[in-house]
Amino acid sequence: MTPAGWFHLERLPTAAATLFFGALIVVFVLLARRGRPLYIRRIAGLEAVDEAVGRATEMGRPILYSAGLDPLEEVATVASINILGQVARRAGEYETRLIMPNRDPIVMTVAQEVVREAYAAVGRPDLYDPHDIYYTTQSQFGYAAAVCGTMMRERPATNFFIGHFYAESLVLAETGNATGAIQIAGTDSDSQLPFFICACDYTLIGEELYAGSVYLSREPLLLGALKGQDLAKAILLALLAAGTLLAFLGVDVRPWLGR
Amino acid sequence: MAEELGILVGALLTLAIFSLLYRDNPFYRAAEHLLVGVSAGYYVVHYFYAAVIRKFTVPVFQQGEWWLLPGGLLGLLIFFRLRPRTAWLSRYAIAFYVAAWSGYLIPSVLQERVLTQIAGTIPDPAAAAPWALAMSLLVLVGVASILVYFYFSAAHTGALGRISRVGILFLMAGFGASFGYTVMGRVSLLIGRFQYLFEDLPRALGRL
Amino acid sequence: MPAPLAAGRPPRRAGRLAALGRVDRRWIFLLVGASVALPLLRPLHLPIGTSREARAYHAEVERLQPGDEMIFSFDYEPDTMAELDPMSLATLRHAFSRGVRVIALTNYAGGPGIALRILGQAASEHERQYGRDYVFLGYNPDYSATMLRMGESIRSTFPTDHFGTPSAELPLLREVDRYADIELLVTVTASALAEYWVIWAGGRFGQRIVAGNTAIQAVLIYPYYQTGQLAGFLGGLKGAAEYERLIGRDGAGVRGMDAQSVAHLLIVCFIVLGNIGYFAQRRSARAAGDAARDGEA
Amino acid sequence: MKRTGPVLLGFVIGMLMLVQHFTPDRWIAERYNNILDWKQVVFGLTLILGVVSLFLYHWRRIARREEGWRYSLLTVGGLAFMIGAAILFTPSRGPYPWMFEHVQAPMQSTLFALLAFYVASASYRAFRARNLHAALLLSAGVIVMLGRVPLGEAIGLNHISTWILDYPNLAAKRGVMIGVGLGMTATAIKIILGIERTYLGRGA
Repeated sequence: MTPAGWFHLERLPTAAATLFFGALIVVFVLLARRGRPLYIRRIAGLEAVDEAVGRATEMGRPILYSAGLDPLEEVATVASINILGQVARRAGEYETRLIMPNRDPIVMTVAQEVVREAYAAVGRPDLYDPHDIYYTTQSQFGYAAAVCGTMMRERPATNFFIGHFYAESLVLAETGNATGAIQIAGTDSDSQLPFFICACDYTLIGEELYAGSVYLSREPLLLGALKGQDLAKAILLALLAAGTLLAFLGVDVRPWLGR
Repeated sequence: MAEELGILVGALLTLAIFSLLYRDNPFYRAAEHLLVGVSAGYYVVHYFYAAVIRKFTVPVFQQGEWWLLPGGLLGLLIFFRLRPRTAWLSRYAIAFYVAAWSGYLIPSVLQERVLTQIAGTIPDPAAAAPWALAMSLLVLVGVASILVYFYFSAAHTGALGRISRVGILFLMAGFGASFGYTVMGRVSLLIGRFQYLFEDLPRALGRL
Repeated sequence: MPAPLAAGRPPRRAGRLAALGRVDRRWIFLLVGASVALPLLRPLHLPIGTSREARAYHAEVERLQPGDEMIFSFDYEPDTMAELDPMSLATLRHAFSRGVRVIALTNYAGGPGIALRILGQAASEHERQYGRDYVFLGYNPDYSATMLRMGESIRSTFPTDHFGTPSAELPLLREVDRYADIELLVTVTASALAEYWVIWAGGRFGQRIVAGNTAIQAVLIYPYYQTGQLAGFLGGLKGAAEYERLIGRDGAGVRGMDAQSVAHLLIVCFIVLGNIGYFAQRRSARAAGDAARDGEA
Repeated sequence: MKRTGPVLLGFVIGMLMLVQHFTPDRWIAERYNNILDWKQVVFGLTLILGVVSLFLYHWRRIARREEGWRYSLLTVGGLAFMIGAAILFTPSRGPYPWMFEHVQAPMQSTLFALLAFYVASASYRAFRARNLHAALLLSAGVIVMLGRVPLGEAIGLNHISTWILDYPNLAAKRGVMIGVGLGMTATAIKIILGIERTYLGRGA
């Protein structure tokens, strides 16, 4: 049997990329699991967390945290929960109240757990109040209205909007702006990012959100995958450079990249 | 008659939703809850027809395609989710679904979203026009500097820091375009509703 | 995105410009309503230019010969009808007027109601016959599996049409059964489905594709157009208006363009005014800070 | 059985779908088609489960007379009416399509039209050029907004907006697209190999 009989020869570049990238991810996940120290740079946006929590403490007002609309299975929600842990630790240290309205009951349960553990970790389990992390409603705009209502009543000094957001993003950011809160946002939703960037003081953009969560949690699975992707990006950059150079020498490498 | 009456009902419900702009009120809330129920009812009928009747009972029992049976049984496992004690059974259905999707996603996404995009960024050696070449170099610089911006394995200092600062400028221009288009989309949806109220409604009232 | 926090947050000092910022938003709502309503009631008839992407989309449909087949996917729900219905209607009018045969479907459960209305209108205008000139396959769950499966067999993917007639009994589907038999695929969508048609139908099966998109999605698909993975596209209501002009038959897209222009101008004014207030406030806050420091010295 | 079983099933199915991309082998192609068909059935049933959960949620609210339970009556009523109408009159005529056309469609589209008002008010009250990046974003946004409508075309802004969309925007979207593409692929690889299990729910 000829190779063409059992293999699509024209898909060779895709096959090579799949094998190579797959190996990259597996190797780095294994390394991370074995505890090999893998470097990730500090994510600038996270430095603002301490400052923002400190400001709420000074003003004697609470912090508001929203993890977006998506269920727990989504990457952005998982990332948000990781960052929530960090925010809650700071809030515990500074004895600042943390309020979190939820759209998904499962996300709510997990968030309660995370906040309780964070308070306990900094020696302030007494601060934890499950009523501050509550369920609102499934409805998209119903949720937005509930969060806005909380902002108007409680006047939080700092708002965190971290997770996957949809069209309600600008309603939240605008209300927060009107109450004079510092706002820190982070989302992987491309169409909502512009609104957060213009209406919030600090915004984690797309992959920065994931990287930020990995930076904080050091979860080996996420860490390994992030490193694998990083190396892939470096290789793609090299490919771009080499391809461009060859193009100027009159060699067209584009057909080698498949399709 | 039913058509004209329908447009009148639609217009009243449109106004009930718009009333939220003044303030949250019972009309809005009632309309919103009605919408959730009616649309769920509409969807479930289509889901049932599409998934159960057309993709299952018709082919299996009328056209004799018995090999569809395992899919149906696997799908039914999903309903064990409703009870916490049996929820683990539904994992088989979810694992099947998610893994199948993952399997065919890998090569296609690597090719179409990564390799083909890289190929499209490398300048065409045959292109002679200086403007076209300059612009393809601009795109090259943009794509490369954004890849550097989202590279997390090295501190963004020195040359890397400078390149990533170029990347963020491209990102912002792109987000600006998204901003403009998003505003455009929202305005169009409002235009649609006003066309309904100003064009369709008077026409229907005239016929009543 | 590094930015000093302090710069974003001036102490709140009441100035005349700052008072502008506290205006009740319901006044803003009223102005927006007026900016859309008035041009609809009294049109300005501003001239409408066409973009290169829209001309490419038009050329793809124009290229088809009588008897050629097109797949048309209504990939949206009622929430974005305002932007997308005009595109769907114009495309089907164009296709039917050229004698192109249409295989329609939808990847959203909210789609059949929309598809039936628009197909019905376009088909009756051009006296097309169901089953011979066009078919409606209805909604199938799981878009990616649908897109991939259609490359192997449309009849297996849709054992019956939307109305329950076995697909094998529809004359049009007896002649064509996979992408290889189809000249052009059109998706009109409010989600990332244009991208997925490109990935599954385009990438794997080499199907030629054009897309009608909501404005929000259109901005994301420029990379696919540049590489040729997408042969043309329409973006938002403006895209619909351009296409209506290209086929010489004005519709809701063209009628909405004046309102679109005026509303955009109003929103730009809001952004500019809001920022003038913001910078004035920031400057007065800085001046107050300087004065306080002078006092201490 | 509770953990390993699903992961093992996922590995076999995922690998088959992956390998299939590269081989014209008939046997694999037929299994691939089977799996695609099953997947649609499974997905359709998952959607039905979603509606069942929604019903149960509102039903509980009514049964326990929770705050706002009367609104939940409307939801459950609307749901029951639509299903009843489809059974009694078939989905293609009578009250079922009528409700879609005149109740669901107008409300769904109006809900999103509200955003035109919100975006305008946020433009005035919240969208600030608070730093260089936001300033660049807003300027590009304003040019595109005006350049894509007849008013801006009349003053030649369409040329600048087309340039922004064709080059800087293209580069930005592509840069993000490549990164996200790698991320999606990495997740998919981890799922097939069973190292990523969060999607199976807690305790998996």
